[in-house]
Amino acid sequence: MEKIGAVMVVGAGIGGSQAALDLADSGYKVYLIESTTSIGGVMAQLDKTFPTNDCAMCIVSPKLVETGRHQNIDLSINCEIQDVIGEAGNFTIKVLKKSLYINPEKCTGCGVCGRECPVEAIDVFNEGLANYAATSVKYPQAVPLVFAIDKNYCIGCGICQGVCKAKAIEYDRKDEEVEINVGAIILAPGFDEYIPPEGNLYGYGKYKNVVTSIEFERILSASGPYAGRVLRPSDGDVPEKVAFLQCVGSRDYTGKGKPYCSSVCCMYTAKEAVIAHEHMHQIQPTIFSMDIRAYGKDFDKYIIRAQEEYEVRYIRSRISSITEVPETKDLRIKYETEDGTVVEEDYHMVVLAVGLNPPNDAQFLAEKFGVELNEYDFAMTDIFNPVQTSKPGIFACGAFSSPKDIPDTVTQASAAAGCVNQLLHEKKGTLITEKTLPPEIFVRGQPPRIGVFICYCGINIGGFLDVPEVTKYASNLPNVVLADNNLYTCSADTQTLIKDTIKEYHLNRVVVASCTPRTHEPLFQETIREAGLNRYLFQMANIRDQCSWVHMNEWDKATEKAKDLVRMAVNKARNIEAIERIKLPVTQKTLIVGGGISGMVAALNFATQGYETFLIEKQKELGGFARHIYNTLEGGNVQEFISDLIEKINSNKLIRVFTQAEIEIIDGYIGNFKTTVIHGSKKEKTEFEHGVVIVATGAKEYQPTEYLYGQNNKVILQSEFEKLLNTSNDINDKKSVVMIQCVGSRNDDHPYCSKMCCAEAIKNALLAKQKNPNVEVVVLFRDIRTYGFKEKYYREAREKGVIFINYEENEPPEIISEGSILKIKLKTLKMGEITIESDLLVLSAGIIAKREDNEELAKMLKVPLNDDNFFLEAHVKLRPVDFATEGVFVAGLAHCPKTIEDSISQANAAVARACTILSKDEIEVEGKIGEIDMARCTGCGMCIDNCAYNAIELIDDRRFGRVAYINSILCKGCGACAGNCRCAAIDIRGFTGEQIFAMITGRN
Amino acid sequence: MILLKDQVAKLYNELSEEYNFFAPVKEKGFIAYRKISNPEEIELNYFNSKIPPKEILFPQNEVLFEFKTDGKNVVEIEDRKDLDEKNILFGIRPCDAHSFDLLEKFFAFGDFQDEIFLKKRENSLLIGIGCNSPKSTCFCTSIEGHPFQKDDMDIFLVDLGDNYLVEGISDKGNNIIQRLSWLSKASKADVKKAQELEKKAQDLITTKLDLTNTSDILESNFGNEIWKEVSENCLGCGSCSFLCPTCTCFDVIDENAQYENRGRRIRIWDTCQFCLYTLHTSGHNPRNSNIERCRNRILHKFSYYPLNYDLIGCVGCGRCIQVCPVNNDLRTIISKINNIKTNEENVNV
Amino acid sequence: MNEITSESKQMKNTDDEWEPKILAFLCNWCSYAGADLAGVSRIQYPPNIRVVRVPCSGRINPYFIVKALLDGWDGVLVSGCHPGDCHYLTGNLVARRRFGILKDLLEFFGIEPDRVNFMWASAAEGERFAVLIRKTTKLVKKMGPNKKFEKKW
Amino acid sequence: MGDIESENQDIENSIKELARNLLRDKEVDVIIGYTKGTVPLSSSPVFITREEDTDKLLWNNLCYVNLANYLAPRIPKLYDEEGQKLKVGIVAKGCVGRALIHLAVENQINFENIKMIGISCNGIINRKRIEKEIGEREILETSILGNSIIVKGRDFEETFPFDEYLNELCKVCKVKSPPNVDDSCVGECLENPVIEDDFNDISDFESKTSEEKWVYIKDTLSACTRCYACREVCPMCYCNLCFVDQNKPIWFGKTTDFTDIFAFHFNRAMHLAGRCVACGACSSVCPMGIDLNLITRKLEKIVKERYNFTSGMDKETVPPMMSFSMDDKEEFMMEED
Repeated sequence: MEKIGAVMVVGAGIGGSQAALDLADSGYKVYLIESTTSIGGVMAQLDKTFPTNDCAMCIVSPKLVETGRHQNIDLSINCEIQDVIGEAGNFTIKVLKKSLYINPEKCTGCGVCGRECPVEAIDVFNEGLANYAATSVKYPQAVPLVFAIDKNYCIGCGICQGVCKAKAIEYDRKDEEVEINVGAIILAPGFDEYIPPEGNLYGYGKYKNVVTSIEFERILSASGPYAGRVLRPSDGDVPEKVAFLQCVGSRDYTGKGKPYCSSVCCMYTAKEAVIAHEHMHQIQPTIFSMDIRAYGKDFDKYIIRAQEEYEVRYIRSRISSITEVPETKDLRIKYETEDGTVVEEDYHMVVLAVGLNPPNDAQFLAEKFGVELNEYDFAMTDIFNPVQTSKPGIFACGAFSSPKDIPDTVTQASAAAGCVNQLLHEKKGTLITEKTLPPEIFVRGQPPRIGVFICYCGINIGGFLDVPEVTKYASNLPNVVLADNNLYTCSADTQTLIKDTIKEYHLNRVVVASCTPRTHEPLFQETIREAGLNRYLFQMANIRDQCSWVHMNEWDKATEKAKDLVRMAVNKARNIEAIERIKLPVTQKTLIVGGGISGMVAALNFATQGYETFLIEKQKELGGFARHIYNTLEGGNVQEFISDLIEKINSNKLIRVFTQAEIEIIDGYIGNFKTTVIHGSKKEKTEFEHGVVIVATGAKEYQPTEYLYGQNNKVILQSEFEKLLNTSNDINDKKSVVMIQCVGSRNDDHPYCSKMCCAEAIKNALLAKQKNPNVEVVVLFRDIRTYGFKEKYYREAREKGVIFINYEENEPPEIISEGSILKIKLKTLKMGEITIESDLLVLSAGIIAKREDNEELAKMLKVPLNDDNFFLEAHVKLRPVDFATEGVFVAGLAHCPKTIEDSISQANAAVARACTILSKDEIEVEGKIGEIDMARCTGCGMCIDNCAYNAIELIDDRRFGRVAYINSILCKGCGACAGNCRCAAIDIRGFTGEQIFAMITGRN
Repeated sequence: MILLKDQVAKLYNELSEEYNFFAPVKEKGFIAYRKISNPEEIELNYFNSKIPPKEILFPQNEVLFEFKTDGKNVVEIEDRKDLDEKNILFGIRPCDAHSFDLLEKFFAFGDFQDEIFLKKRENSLLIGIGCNSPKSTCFCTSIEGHPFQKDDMDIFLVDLGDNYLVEGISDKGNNIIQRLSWLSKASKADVKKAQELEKKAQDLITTKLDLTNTSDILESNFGNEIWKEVSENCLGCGSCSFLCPTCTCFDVIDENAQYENRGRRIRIWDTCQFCLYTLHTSGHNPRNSNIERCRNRILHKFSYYPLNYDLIGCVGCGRCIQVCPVNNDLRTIISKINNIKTNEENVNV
Repeated sequence: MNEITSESKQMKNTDDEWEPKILAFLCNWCSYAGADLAGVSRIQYPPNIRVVRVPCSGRINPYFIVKALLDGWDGVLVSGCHPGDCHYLTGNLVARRRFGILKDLLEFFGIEPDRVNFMWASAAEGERFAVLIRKTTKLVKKMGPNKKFEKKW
Repeated sequence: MGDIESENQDIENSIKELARNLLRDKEVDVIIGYTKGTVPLSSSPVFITREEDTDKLLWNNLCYVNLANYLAPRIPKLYDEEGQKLKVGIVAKGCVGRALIHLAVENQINFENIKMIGISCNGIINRKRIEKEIGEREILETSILGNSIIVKGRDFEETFPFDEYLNELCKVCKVKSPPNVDDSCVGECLENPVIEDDFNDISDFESKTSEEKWVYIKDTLSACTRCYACREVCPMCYCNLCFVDQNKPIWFGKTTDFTDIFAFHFNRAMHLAGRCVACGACSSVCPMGIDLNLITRKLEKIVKERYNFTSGMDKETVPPMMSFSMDDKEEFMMEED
């Protein structure tokens, strides 16, 4: 059966969007199917994201806009899957596109219909906390910005039809059924949050001041119901005492909730508590939790900051019920402290940290696509490849396969894309379309002939300011050849008009005064390009979003402001020039530094796709950290997996492996690197070129100096214990094994969680119990962090009699060696001081970065490390495997401690990201970038230090001596360099000093 | 004639109706020529002004004309209307008075007659005053001048202590004196005192520069090593030329009004000491270093001026010597130049 | 000499009706988006600002601000992403150093501190954007027209 | 401690000796120092290549030019006939050392070719102030006698107390000798200096109202003729093309209208933030006697208080405009009420 070079992505949250973008950028046609009416999913609802407190909307909206506009992405909203047939490489899917009752082709998103709609319906986006109209868009920055009528509320009054000047309202618009043919499918439907059922003991639904965390998120949001102020729903007062209850609907064996851990609640609760306090300092948050599961990169630091800087109080207790104080609507919480006393406290507001459920339509999707679900109704995935569903050719990413946070979702999305790449590589580029455009008209040096198009936007602009007056004003500005106004400048017929006008009047600059360039600039740029003008010969004046809409009652002043804005745009337009985007060839070969699991998985993926790959390993053999691991907690056979990988690597002709290898030099930049490697016992030197780099250098196990390790042979590391269990029967004559968690983790030297030690301990405890049921196993822990489905094994261990005892960081166990036994002394809160006798002490040593190696490599690649010497990605949330330096990616333990499955995901994700570069013969660089006037540059180097992208270096020029040089491939055009340059030697194309000067001045 | 010191106000009152009356005043610790509105401000007990009086007729920023636009094109050009106003430059020194001669030569040189300057010059009356105590840096006597040089003035004053001896030099000056009928007659003793003062002043000038051959030496030593030495510590600032009474270089810029449809063309002082002065659009700069720039300044004054106008382009006021931040003394430079020739002559002999 | 002092014609109203004109530099990714959101949400604010879109607050050279003052704008407002939110990672942090020095120096040179204001606003903070526009307009209005830099004409 | 007169003698002797040694030992090809000026209240920078000429070198509290300027790239003369860089010995008071170090930080010079003849500067006389106070009388001779400055003219003699008539910057100077970097300093130098400064000297001005400040600034700067002596004498103003000389666009006017004068001095101050080494040369050379020292001090204060930086103390600390921190002060950001 012939493979198809197209992919369907189901679900357009952040995961689906990422997967779609990665694939579309790599040359596949993508059908992005969304069941609601806009994309962005849950992330678009969030206020801030942990652990950086980044504004969610700020970081996600550019990505969504890109998704909505990508030439290779066919986005359909309000869809339902009807039927799926076929197999890996060739599926046919029947999709029902449900009617919006508004013609998306005609709708300009102006929003007049929504404002005029008389029926106040519920706004899903604000979680029922604000009212909205039946004709609505999901939220103000929605992509696509197309309104939809909710027929459940619509009374059919016809007002919207009357006010819509674009004639987009079509009450009788029918549903449409389409058939889509693709080679692979990615399922990213996300999750649904747990909603406490009626009659729940938290009083949710009954007490007004008990809200779920996602509702609270909207309360926090600046675009939420109270515009960012934290107020309680009952009376709009500021709640000074707010309680957050963890594990609502998670880790619940009562049958009311779910037994697994929802993985993200500990962190998002900490974040909500911090933001609440930040928004309003009088708020004092209290968090009730069992374990604090801050297992991700830099998560523990966040928890510490929450406690120390934001007065967040943590109480280790699980709350099962709440009562309301009827007079005050305050909420009474009764809890037991760790020493057993019972306390009763009143709170002004309670936030339930609700868990993540599988999506409500999981069963439906599973059935349609023929994939299996696991015991919790999440998608069942491969034990080593967490994006591979039970059906070949169908992948899952994000919370559909297990609860996870944004970076993990994004990583998995890219990983799924990476797997699709592997499956469909030979069909890459077969289904994408490329527009043929007329040659560009040469306008440099010609006097500006400016055309100004001023938009009424129905009544959105024309109703609040004097458009004809502004048009008249514009026509009298210098160099303006023509000024015209249009009902909708963005409509299809106006595009034709603009093109005709350009030809008729020989315009060489075009100004549109309408809405925001953030959404509409690309459209108009495309139009003028079709008319033969370079797309940068365009300028926009925002007289709607930043003028008519915000001065609705000030006709004269709004008109005057619009004139000024138009004049400023014309002044700039007079100074704009065509910009040619530079194209650079790409060396379609790859370098992977590190031959552990991540490196090998990435290498194989690349090689499968036909890319020549250089794999560099410092040790004599491949395998890395995982060589010491026998099985995963879930039962995966790691040793078998590795040897299988190594065999495949060795037999693949496209992979060149260098062992005992060190990098001497890496030169170059994205698409064009050149590396020299010294390798083998004879220290041979090899030089090669490549287009991308993946850093997969791994990490190492902490070598403890504490707990008598190295001094007493009864004290061993978890890895050594695993070897003992798997290769001998020594466990059979042990009576008692004690494990200590967090050795070399979560302390001052290594202030982070090593993530895998809890699982390792439980895995080994279970195996020990299995081999010798009589052995007593005691685990001394600080928090047990068996997140996600690993929670099951924690429960199993406890059921099998493994004893878990909590200790505090400042009171670690004390080890006394007495002859053949070890005595472990420990202070506990509930039992006082206890002593455990043991014949084997197992230390769960943490994972630490290879500091020297990392520092050296980081310097060569010009990429940063974090405080703990792990590699620091470009963006913690949305670019988890990228570096700010383009063409360089990271995977595996080099990034931070993680499980084998996560490493594999990251490796595939890095491949997918790399493929967006490798799939092209040449890369086109951003047009609006910096350029240096060498005659002015003095080479002081300030710009170099200010550049976040390492795009600038000092060179010795033949004529000008030592001067700065901007690598146009790496430059992103932010202008931090130009803002500081004293000599004004740097300018940013599209935002040149001259252009901005023209906007500031020239008010005549 | 004799002008009593307390009659200066009277003189001012009589002439300020008809003339813009410029006189030395004390401003921020220095002497400057300003159009005065109160004769009390006049300060005649001074060495010389910081900025030479050339700034009255050739100001640092001077609007050449204004223009109006209709928003798109220039629709009207407005010429200067104030050129017919009459000026009195009161109390200027002989060296500075001489500089107007040089400036006039420059602005009238060749086919282009700079009407703005020339008209203003024509409408200006110079009332100078002799230097009773020249500075140690003065060297006007080396340039065919002296502290009581009157030729370049219309009226010449000598400070006799209690009063001023007034002498009409030009017809223009004599006409004015005739109008001032209240001036008393000078006695023989006054004239004699003036002569004594003149002699005393001349003796105070100790700097003697021999400029007889300098022009010739300069012509034949364009590539001499001496320029490197002379410019060695020069910083390339414009102090020497901005404060020079004979420097005339200017730049022309256009400005737009902030809120109206009009603009203006302005000329502003420039100096050959700035690297930008000769910088070509191509990036090439024929005078790329201080060596060439320092040389140009000397050549212009002591070689090109004599060649073009048969006059030395320096009046010996010594301002550049006092003001140079690195004390690059013109006197030293000239003597170094004169030295080259001697050495070469020796070689030739 | 030819010095005609012209009264600024910027707003031909009498003093009590006087409305300041404020030039606002907004970074493309956060503040400009925040301003758009204020519009989409129809949050009303005074019509005194004129927006110049820049890629990042890091692009803003002090010349822009000084020139705006010299050119007679009554106030200047600069808005970027909150620290940590910068689309270009650290552009706003680079800019913040520059702005701190600029603000101090302007004040030292005798420019009223409220003429030039700096703020952070995210893409989600339409309300905050409007609130701060109201505030800056009020501050500038209180100071009266920027007359320090009227060039003699 | 002796008086200023004998201090000067000691400093001068040490300069001469160190210079002689450096030339004799061929450690340097040329010495940049000061020599006697031809007019009172001046000195003249001098280039000395022969051992026997070292006697011309002098120290006299009028050595106001920052010699580092001669190593800044704008005045690139220190090459031999073959175009090879000369090895330079430079008489370095504290601020010359600071300037050199900051130039090195900005990649403009390399200490490989430089020896600093470190001296412990005892201050530079505020010559503009004395000139102004003497007024319309001609100074013919100045000298230091004990701790006084003696100014003589044809028919007068005046005495000024040395301490009072120092440059304002010298009065508060904490870096009298050059910090030693790369072992390039001979003579007096500072090892790992730590500078504490309370900046009390400008607090009076800072406490003025905006209007008072404006009046002062306007009054002070309006005398400017834009001869750019301040810029040319400044070791940190080494741009190939100063912003006021640029076109496309012409950001700021070139006239002497106060608007344009303000633009020049304000932006120049901006450019010197975190870079100015407080040598005071700009004020010493201004032909119009404009005192820029107040601004200099404010610049020092801003970068010290905001970013804990003092320019030209070592080569390793990254200057404030070349770096940033998440925790930088931002009290000036506008917040909601």
